[in-house]
Order: sequence, then structure tokens, then C-alpha cells
Amino acid sequence: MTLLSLTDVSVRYGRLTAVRGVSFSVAENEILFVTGPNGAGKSSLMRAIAGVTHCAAGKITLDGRDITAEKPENIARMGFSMVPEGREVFGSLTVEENLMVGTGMHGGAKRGRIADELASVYDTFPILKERRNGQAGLLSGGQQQMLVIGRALMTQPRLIAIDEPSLGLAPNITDQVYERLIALRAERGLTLLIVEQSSTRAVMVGGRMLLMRGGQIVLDGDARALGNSEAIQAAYFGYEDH
Amino acid sequence: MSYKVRLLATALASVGMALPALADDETITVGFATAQSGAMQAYDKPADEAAMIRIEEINAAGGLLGKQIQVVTADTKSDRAEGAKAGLSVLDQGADLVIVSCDYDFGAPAALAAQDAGIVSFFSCAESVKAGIQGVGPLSFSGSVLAPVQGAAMAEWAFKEKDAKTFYKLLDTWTVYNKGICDGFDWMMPKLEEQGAKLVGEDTFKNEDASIAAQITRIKALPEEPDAIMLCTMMPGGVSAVKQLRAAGINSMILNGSGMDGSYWLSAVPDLSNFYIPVQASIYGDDPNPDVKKFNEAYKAKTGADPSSQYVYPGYVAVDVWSKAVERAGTTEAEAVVAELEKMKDEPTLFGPRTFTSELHHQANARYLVVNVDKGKPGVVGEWTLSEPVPMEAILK
Amino acid sequence: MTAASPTMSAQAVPPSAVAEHKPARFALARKTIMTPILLSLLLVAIAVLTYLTGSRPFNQTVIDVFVRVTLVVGLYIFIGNSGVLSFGHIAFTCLGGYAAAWLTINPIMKASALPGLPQFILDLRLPYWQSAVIAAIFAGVAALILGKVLMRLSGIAASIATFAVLAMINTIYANWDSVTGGTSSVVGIPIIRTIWPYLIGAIIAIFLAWAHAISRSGLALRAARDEPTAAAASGVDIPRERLVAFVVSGAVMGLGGALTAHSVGVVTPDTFYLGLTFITLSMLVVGGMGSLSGAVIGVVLLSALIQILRWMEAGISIAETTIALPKGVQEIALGVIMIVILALRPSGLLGNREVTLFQRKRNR
Amino acid sequence: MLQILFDALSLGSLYALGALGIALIFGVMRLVNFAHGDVIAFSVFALLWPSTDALAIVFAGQLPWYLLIPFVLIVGALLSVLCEIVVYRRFRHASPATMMIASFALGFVIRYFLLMLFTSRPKSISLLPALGQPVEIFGARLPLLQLITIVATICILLALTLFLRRTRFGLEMRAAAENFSMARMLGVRANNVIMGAFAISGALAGAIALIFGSQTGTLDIQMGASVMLMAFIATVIGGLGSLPGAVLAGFLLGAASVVMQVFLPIDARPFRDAFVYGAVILVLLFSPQGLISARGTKERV
Repeated sequence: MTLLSLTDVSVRYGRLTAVRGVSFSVAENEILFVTGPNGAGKSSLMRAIAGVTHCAAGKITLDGRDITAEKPENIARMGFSMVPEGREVFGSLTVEENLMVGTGMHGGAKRGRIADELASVYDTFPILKERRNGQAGLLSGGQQQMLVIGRALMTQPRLIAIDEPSLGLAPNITDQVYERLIALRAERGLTLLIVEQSSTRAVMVGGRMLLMRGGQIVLDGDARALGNSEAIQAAYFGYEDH
Repeated sequence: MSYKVRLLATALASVGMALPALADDETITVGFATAQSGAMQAYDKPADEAAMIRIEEINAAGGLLGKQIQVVTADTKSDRAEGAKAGLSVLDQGADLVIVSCDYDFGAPAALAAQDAGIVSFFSCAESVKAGIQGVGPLSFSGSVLAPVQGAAMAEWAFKEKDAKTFYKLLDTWTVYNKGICDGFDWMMPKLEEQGAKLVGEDTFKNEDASIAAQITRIKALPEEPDAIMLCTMMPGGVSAVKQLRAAGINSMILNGSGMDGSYWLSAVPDLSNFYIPVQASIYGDDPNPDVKKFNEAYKAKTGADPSSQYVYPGYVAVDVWSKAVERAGTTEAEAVVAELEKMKDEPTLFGPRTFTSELHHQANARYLVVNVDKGKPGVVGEWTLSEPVPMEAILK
Repeated sequence: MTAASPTMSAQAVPPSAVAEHKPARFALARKTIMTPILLSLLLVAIAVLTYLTGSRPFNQTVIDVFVRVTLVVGLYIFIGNSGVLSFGHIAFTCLGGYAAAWLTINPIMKASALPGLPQFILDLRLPYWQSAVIAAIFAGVAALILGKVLMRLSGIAASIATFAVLAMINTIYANWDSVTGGTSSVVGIPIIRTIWPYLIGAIIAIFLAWAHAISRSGLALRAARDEPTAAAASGVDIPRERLVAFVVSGAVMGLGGALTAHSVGVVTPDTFYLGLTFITLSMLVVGGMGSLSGAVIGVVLLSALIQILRWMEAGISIAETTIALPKGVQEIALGVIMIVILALRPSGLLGNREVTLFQRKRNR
Repeated sequence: MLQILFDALSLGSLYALGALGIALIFGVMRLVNFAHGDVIAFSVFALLWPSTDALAIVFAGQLPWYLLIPFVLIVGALLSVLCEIVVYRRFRHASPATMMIASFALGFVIRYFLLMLFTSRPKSISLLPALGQPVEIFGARLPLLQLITIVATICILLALTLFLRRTRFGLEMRAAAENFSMARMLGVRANNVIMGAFAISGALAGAIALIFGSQTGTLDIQMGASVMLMAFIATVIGGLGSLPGAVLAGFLLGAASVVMQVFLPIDARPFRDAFVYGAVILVLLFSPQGLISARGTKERV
């Protein structure tokens, strides 16, 4: 069943077009990697889905509902949790406060579940538990990355979109993050939308993969099948003409 | 083409004219270039109303030089640039006398426009010497009394009548009016010190200061409370200062300029006592002159409210002395009218005598009634005229 | 919110153009000269129309408009080109206004009213146009000295620092009685009631703004406003270019101050304080902060609006009945209309565009 | 000496409360709210019945204090929220300069509205007259009001701190103040947070109005302006968007003002504000980000 679907989405900044006419859809419980070189428009695309960047054209639906012009908070409340690039932690808040910001949307009723979720995030990232009362702004880059991912998980999303999860993380931590995400996918039917610059991780984890270049999707297929094929090399570095 | 443009332009401009009245020979025109809106409106309007009362009286008595007085107005919007426009506007409508804003700063642009055009102007109640020859020019007058007279009169009265020996000076640097009161006090003080009085301290504050706690602390640091505090200030900061002085437990007598007259603010300082204000006439119904009471009634009949402060009266005086001068000169020509005005010496008016000279178009001395506020109730307690007029040096300081 | 959008201005030039040599700039001058010419023609047309009406109050109103044009163009030179909002420019207007007063008041009056002035100024009595030039230079020099210190700051810190300068100068001028007459009005300044000097002043301001905008410094400053990183990388010394704009605009504000003084005949410190600051800033922002045309048209339109509202307040006679707005509605209506304009056009009426004769094709 | 300390604290309290009101709104929407001063004036003018007479006609001002105080606070909060709904909501994506001018225009509208209803003549009112009595404390005779001002400010600051630290709404507000779009991506409702900020800011304006009104006994249409200016400066030198910074800077400005009044020679005292503003410039030159810079607050002016 289709959870997220984009039709001819374009994003512009002034006269600069970052995303031009992108269409794809994500099925429930799918893992979808969006890869591509710097400036391919991946982050703009993510921000457009999250509702923080305005779509110049096209239509986005989530769970069958049109969210093209929806407010970011409402999109989040529909179960779409976004981890933007650049580790946007709330620097003056403590680590635990950061984790709690997004739990408001569930109301006060599920206090127990929030505690469980917190425990499970601390389980995945013990360092966060250690520094739970420290200022988030004082964490190292890698720790902040853990924090933003943990924070997104705290909202108990149906679809989590992560912009470059491996950026700044040590390889073994990256592995842990992915393990946890995959486990959640199995446990709760979480859908994963992951942006990575290189296709390595996609090939390792498996799932579907899109490749963007110049604001457009140039390849769409099974990550492992595309693998290290010539096609991906060509697409990545733009040898072919289009 | 030029005809059409001219037509259009004239049409455009004439929209602005309320009544394109040209000075004809059948009427005499008085122009009011005062604030009908904005910050000064509350001060200009009462004086305007009083002036109107005098004009109506004159018209009822057959007019001036046998002609009826017609009134034209223009709003200065309490803005100086607009003031100049308002002045020009009433001049264009043929004003023979321009009444300008109560405050020197706001009235000067319109008065300057009148001066330029060779027309006499009266400030309805400005109390700065510049509202006259020394500022605007030789065709400009004021209906009120100079601020230094107020400060000097209060100091002398307190010393002579109330036996005050130690004085403290608290100056609000906001306006020239405030500084003027203290200038008069400064001129009087050495004379009183020769007779045994003493200035025990002085300080300044700003009208907009949220708190004058620091200034109060300085007064409280004195070995003993001064007999009298000369408070050179005005609304709205003045009320705040008085309230804070009393709240801090300072009970000295407080001497003020006329700017603090009026009972409308007394609710801010419940049970205020020992608080003295010089006024040209009393709005409290206890003026020794019964004609003042009649005027107050006429004012109430016209506006629906009692006069709010003594600043109503100078507007009446302005029209009064001007019309007398016109009557004597037999013309509204500025030169002749000014010459007649300058001959006035202790010319009686409803609100005290007036003197104008070729040096000063303002009052360097005046008969003041002293109002005391006792337990929140204001009332006249005395009358004072300075032993000698405030000299030019002190006025021009 | 969004990334700095590329300017739409006819004068907008990519940072790379900064390094280009002279001939290119002559070409630029040729291409953009229509803007100041058209704006000046607009003002000339207004002046001629006013002259033909022969109404003195209306004449004074238009004089006021031209003074405001001078001031707002002065603001534009710094704010529009640097993108830094300044709350302090009216300080230079104050300096200019008082300088004009010092230089033109009758020496006899000066000696009694402002005895603290140096002797050579006390003895001096210049014609108004000379005093206006000196006032502008005086304000420019003051801007140079203050700018040296302040231009290191940017963003809102700079805005507040400029405001602090305004407040300081206001406090000093309001209390230095022997030199400025304190809070009292300084009178005796010759009043110029013909419209032409003000027209010339405004046109000078417009051409100065244009010349600065196409100068190397102006181009560099605008490049830095739009692409700070790129401009810094290509060697633009931002504080220096800002300082240049600050001085030029300070001088124009000084000129505006002198014109203000001669238009009303009095100066007081509180004329040159928050009220004037906000009304001029509003006119600039409503017109379009990044555009010279916006500065001029913003003033003309808002002034026209104010005038119309005032006429309505005074009462308009239509077929026997006089319709008048209650007093005070004018200001409220003005505020509401400004909010509506800004809500509909957040970057002002003209945004970054300039008025030109032809819609020129963009170079690719 | 003790007296000077109290003087400084009570003046600083006013500035601190003002700065807090401005910093809160700046934090959530990068708006320098120039209408704040007019909200201050409005909330206390609401105690009077509109009239152009010189004598104030007291309307709600006769309420007992336990009703009067909430009344003023609520009027402030309501007006502030109304401003946000009617005006500021349309400026969410506008540049700070545009918002600033819009807020100025709005303040202009409020001010002239009051002027039309009440005229420019200051209105006098005996607000909480019991506070006008002097009290003896540590050998110094202080106006009770001064003491109450300080205590009330401390209470407000504590309550606000608790609110921001201990409640969900406070958490969301702090998060939103720091990174508005990220907070929205976590489901924080933008309109609620912004309206909350406006409500608190408006209530703070009401508190200032009450203190100011009972201190001066006069209600003036311009009364908010000078506090607002100082508060605005305090917000900037405190570090824009930093609430503790705003409070600290507010107290510092109050202290600087009082100390200069005390120690400057009489001839220099009228120039007091010039020295204060000079000090502001120095602070900005040495630390352009303010005394306590809020991490992650990106400047957009």
C-alpha cells in the first residue's frame, strides 16, 4: 500500500530550480534510499515533503491525503518524522528535553509509552543517557547526530525520513543506527526514507534506491540489483547525456 | 494645455480649503493655527475655546471697529511642519490675527509664517520669552506670563508668607518651560539667601523617567528634610514625581509652576497636601473676582465642562488685549496694532494686568493667586505679586 | 526564510562584475541613467503643478514631500545598498539641521540665543545654499567618524548601535543649551518658501544615490548584501564599502536636515528623533528597501495618501453635504494602509526593481 | 547604599520585564515588536472609560486588587494575541525589516486609537493606592511599591522559568524559540506557540503597565515608549532570543542609569542617557552577539 506519493514535484529558490518534476512513491514498510551527488536536490526534496519548503509545482500525498500545502506540524502529526541535514539540535535545551519536544503530539495519555520509547532510545544510544541532563549544544557532532535520530524516533512515526544519517558518525555507530532502524521496521512496520550521498550503504542494507542528479530522478530500482553496475557509475558522475 | 493643468491644479488645491474666504472689508478675520488633533490638542483646545468666548462677546457687542469677527481654523496636528502649513493656510484665508499653539515649540512655525506675512500673532498661552520679539519677532505676543515669574513668585511667597528657610531645586530638563521656572527661582534665590534662606541642594530628572528613585534618595540623604522643594516640571512626569516624593515619605512643601494646575490629576496622589501652584485665576470657584466665576460658567455652558486648568484664561486675554489695541489704533494693520499693544501698562484684564513694551511682548511680573492643595482639595490661599519684575538677564538666561 | 533571492534590479550586477573595468561601468551608467532621470522628472512635474496652483499651504506640503524624498533617498543609500537597517540616520539630519541654523541665523540673535558657539561661527552669516552644502559636509564627516567605529558591526547589533548614536546625539543636543538652545526651538533661520531649492536638493540626492549605486563601491556593497560569502571571497572589504555608503548617506541626510530647517524656520532636537526616524523608514520599506525608485515613489505615494486623508479629515464638500472623517482617523488609516501594503507586498511596492523606460532583456 | 541598590533593582525590574516581553516574541518569530510599548499603554487605559474630559472616568479601575491585576494582565494578553492573529500572522514569511515596520505601524494605530478615545492629556488614576506608603526596611525608608515591584518581578521571573522548564508548552516554546522550523517538524504547533508567546508577552506588558501606573499615578499614551526602547536595547545587548540575557541586560541598564544619576556631577546629569547609550555601543562593539548569545539563533536582520 502506498504511504507517500509525489507527483511532478518542483522546488525553486528564487530563480534557481532545485528539484524539477520529481515523481515517486513509497510503499508502507518499504526502505527507500535517495542517493545522489551534492546539490542533486535531495535535501530540498526532503524539506518539501516535510512541509518546510514550499513546493513550486506538483502534488504530495501521505496516506492518501494531499499534504502539498500542509503545515509541517500537521505532516509530523500524521506520522512523518524528518531528520534534516545539519543536526538541528536545540542547543540550549538538555539532551532529554530535546528528546521530549516531539512527544507532545501524542497528548498526555500515553505517558507510559513515552517512557518506554525514551528507554529504547537510550538503549540504542547509551551515551545520550549518560548526558541526558547536559546541554545538547555541548555534544560532539556524532552525539548530536544520535540525538536528532533518537528525537525523531521519539515521535513514534510511521515514516521516518533521515537526511544523511551516517554524516559525522563513527562506522560502528552508523551500523547500530541502521540496525535499530531495521529492527523498528520489522517490529512496528516503520517505513524508512533515507538520504545518503553514496550508494554504498543502500547496497549493504538493501531495499529500493532512487538516484538524483540535477534535481531529477535518473535511476529507480532495487539497490542491490543496481549495485555497482555501470549504470549507477554513469548516472552518478553524469557520463551519459540527457 | 497649461490652462487645463492650471484648472486641475487649482481644483486639487481648493479641496483643501474649508472656506476660501478672502479678506473683505466687512469682516475682521481671526485665524486659529492650533492643534485640533494629536498631542497638543488637549492643551490648545481649552485656550481656543476661551478665545472664542471673547470673540463672541465682541461680536455680540457690535463687533470690532464695527465689523463682525469671523474665525478661520487650520489644524497643526501637533506637528511643527504641519504648524507652518496651518499658519500659511489661515493667512491665505485672510487672517488679521493668528492665534497659534499654546506651546512655544509647536506654535513657532505658524507664528513665523505670520511674522513673515506681516501679521500679528498671539501664542494662546506660551510662557517662554521666545514667544515674542526674542524668538519669533516683533509681531509676536503671548497671552500668558513668563515661566520665570512663576518660579520666582513661588520662592518669594514661600519665604515671606510661609517662612520657608531651606530650599531644594528639582528640575525636569524636558522643556524650556521647566527650565524657565527654575531660572526664575535661580534669580530669586540669592536675594532670599541674603535674608536668611538657603539652597540645600539641587538635582535634575527627565519627564519620561520611569522612576526618580535616585533623585529621591539624594534628597533623603540630606541631614534634614528641606522646607520647600521647587519642582520645575509639567505633565505627565510631574505627577509621577510628586507621587514618588510623597510615597518616599518626603513631606516638604512642594512649589510648582502653573503647569501643575488642575484637579483632574489629583486622584493619582490621594490626600496630597502642602502643594502650591501659582495661577492667574482660579478654576475652583473661589476666585476673589466674581467676573472670573461668570467666565467659568460661560465656559461650562459653551463646552460642557469646567475649565481644566488656568491655561484656559490666556486665550481669552490674547483676544482681549489685541481687540483693545485694534480699537485704539482704529485698524488691524500690524504696525499700528503693535504700537498700541506696546503702550499697554498694567492694562486690566479679567485675569490680571498686562504690560507690553517694545522690548518684551510678555509679562515679566504678574499678580498670581496661590492655590494650595490640602488633603486632595485645591483652593486659593493667597495672592502674590513679585517685589520687582524679573529682569531681562534672568529671562534670557 | 529562503535563500537570498537574486535581485531583480536593473542595476543588480553579479559579484563578478565588481572586478570589471571602467568601460563596463560607463555602459552600466548608460543603461541605468533613465532611472534617476525619470524620478527627477516626476518630481519636476509635481513641482510645476504645485507652482501653478499658487496655494501657499499646498506649496508648503510639497516642500515637505521633497525634504522627505531627500531624507528617504539618503536612508536608501545606506540601508538599501548594505541591507543593514539603520535607526540612527536621523542623527545626521539633526546635525545638518543645526549646522544650517548655526550658519544662517542673524549674528545678533545668535549671540544671545546660542552664546556657546565659537566666535567665527557667531560672526558668520551665509546664504542658505552655502550653509546647506556645509551642513551636508559636516554630517558626512560625522558619519565618517562614527562609521569608522560602527561599521564593524552588522545585523541587528548595527541597527541598535546606530540607534544608540541617535539617542546620544539627541540627548546632547537637547541639553547643550549654550550651543544648541537645548530642547527649545531655535528660531531665526531664514525660511525659504519657494519650492525650487527643495526640488534641486531632492534631485541632487537622487543623482548622488544613483552615482553611488553604480560606483565600484556601491556595486561591491550590493554584491555583499546579496551574497556575503561570495563577495568576501572575491576580496570585497565589507566594512569599508559600508563606510563609504554610510558617509554618502550621512551627507545626504545632513542636506535633508538643512532643508528641513529652512522649510519650517525652526529646529528642535525632538523634530529629529523617533517620529521622523520611523516615518522615513516606513516610507522606504513601503516603497521597497532595495530600490531607489522605491524610495522616491514610497515617499510620493505615502505623502499623497496622508494629504488625501487630511483633506478628508478637514471635510470634502460634495453636493451640499460636507463629509469629514473624525479627527485622528488619518493616522489610524495611514497605519492600517501601511500594514495592508506590507502584507500584500512584503518587499515593498517596488521590491528590488527600478523604474526604467523599457523592460530591458536580461543578459544571459 | 542600600537605597541605591533598591533604586537600581526597581528600575531594572521594569526594563527586565519589558525586555522579556520583546525577547519572547523575537525568539519565536524574529519579530522586533515595536507595538509592545503601545500594548503597555493600552492595557492600563482599559481601566478607564473612553472620554475626552480632563478628568479620568474610572471604569474597571475601582475593582479590588485581586480582580484588577488579572484584568489588566488579561487585557494585555488579549490585545497582544489579537495583534498576532490580525496582523503578524500575515507576516510569517516576511523579512525582519518588513515585520518591524509593520509592528511599528500597528503600534501607531493603537496609539492614535487611544488618542482618539482619551486625548493626549495624561489621565490620573489612583491605582493600588495602598502601595504608595513608605515602609521601613533595614533602616532605609522605601516606598512599598518599590519593594513590591522587585518582589513581583522576581516572582514573575520565577514563575516564567518554572513554566518554561517544567511544562510541555514551555518546552515547546523554548524549542521553537531556538529553531522554529525544526520544532514544527517535530509536531510543535506553530500558531499555538506563537500565540502563547504573544499572550505571555502581552501579560508582561500588562504587568509593566500596572507597576508604571501605580508608580506614576498617570496614564499617558506615550507611557510605554521609553520602557519599550530600553527593553529593546536590553534584548539586543542581552543576546537576541536569549531570555536570561534579556533579563540580565534589563537589570544592568536599570543599574547603569541609576548609578550614573547618583555619581555624575550635576552639570553632567542631564546627559545621563548619552552615557548610557555610549555604554550600549561599547558593549555591542566588544560583544556583538550580546552578553549571553543564544546558541543556534540565526540572525536574519
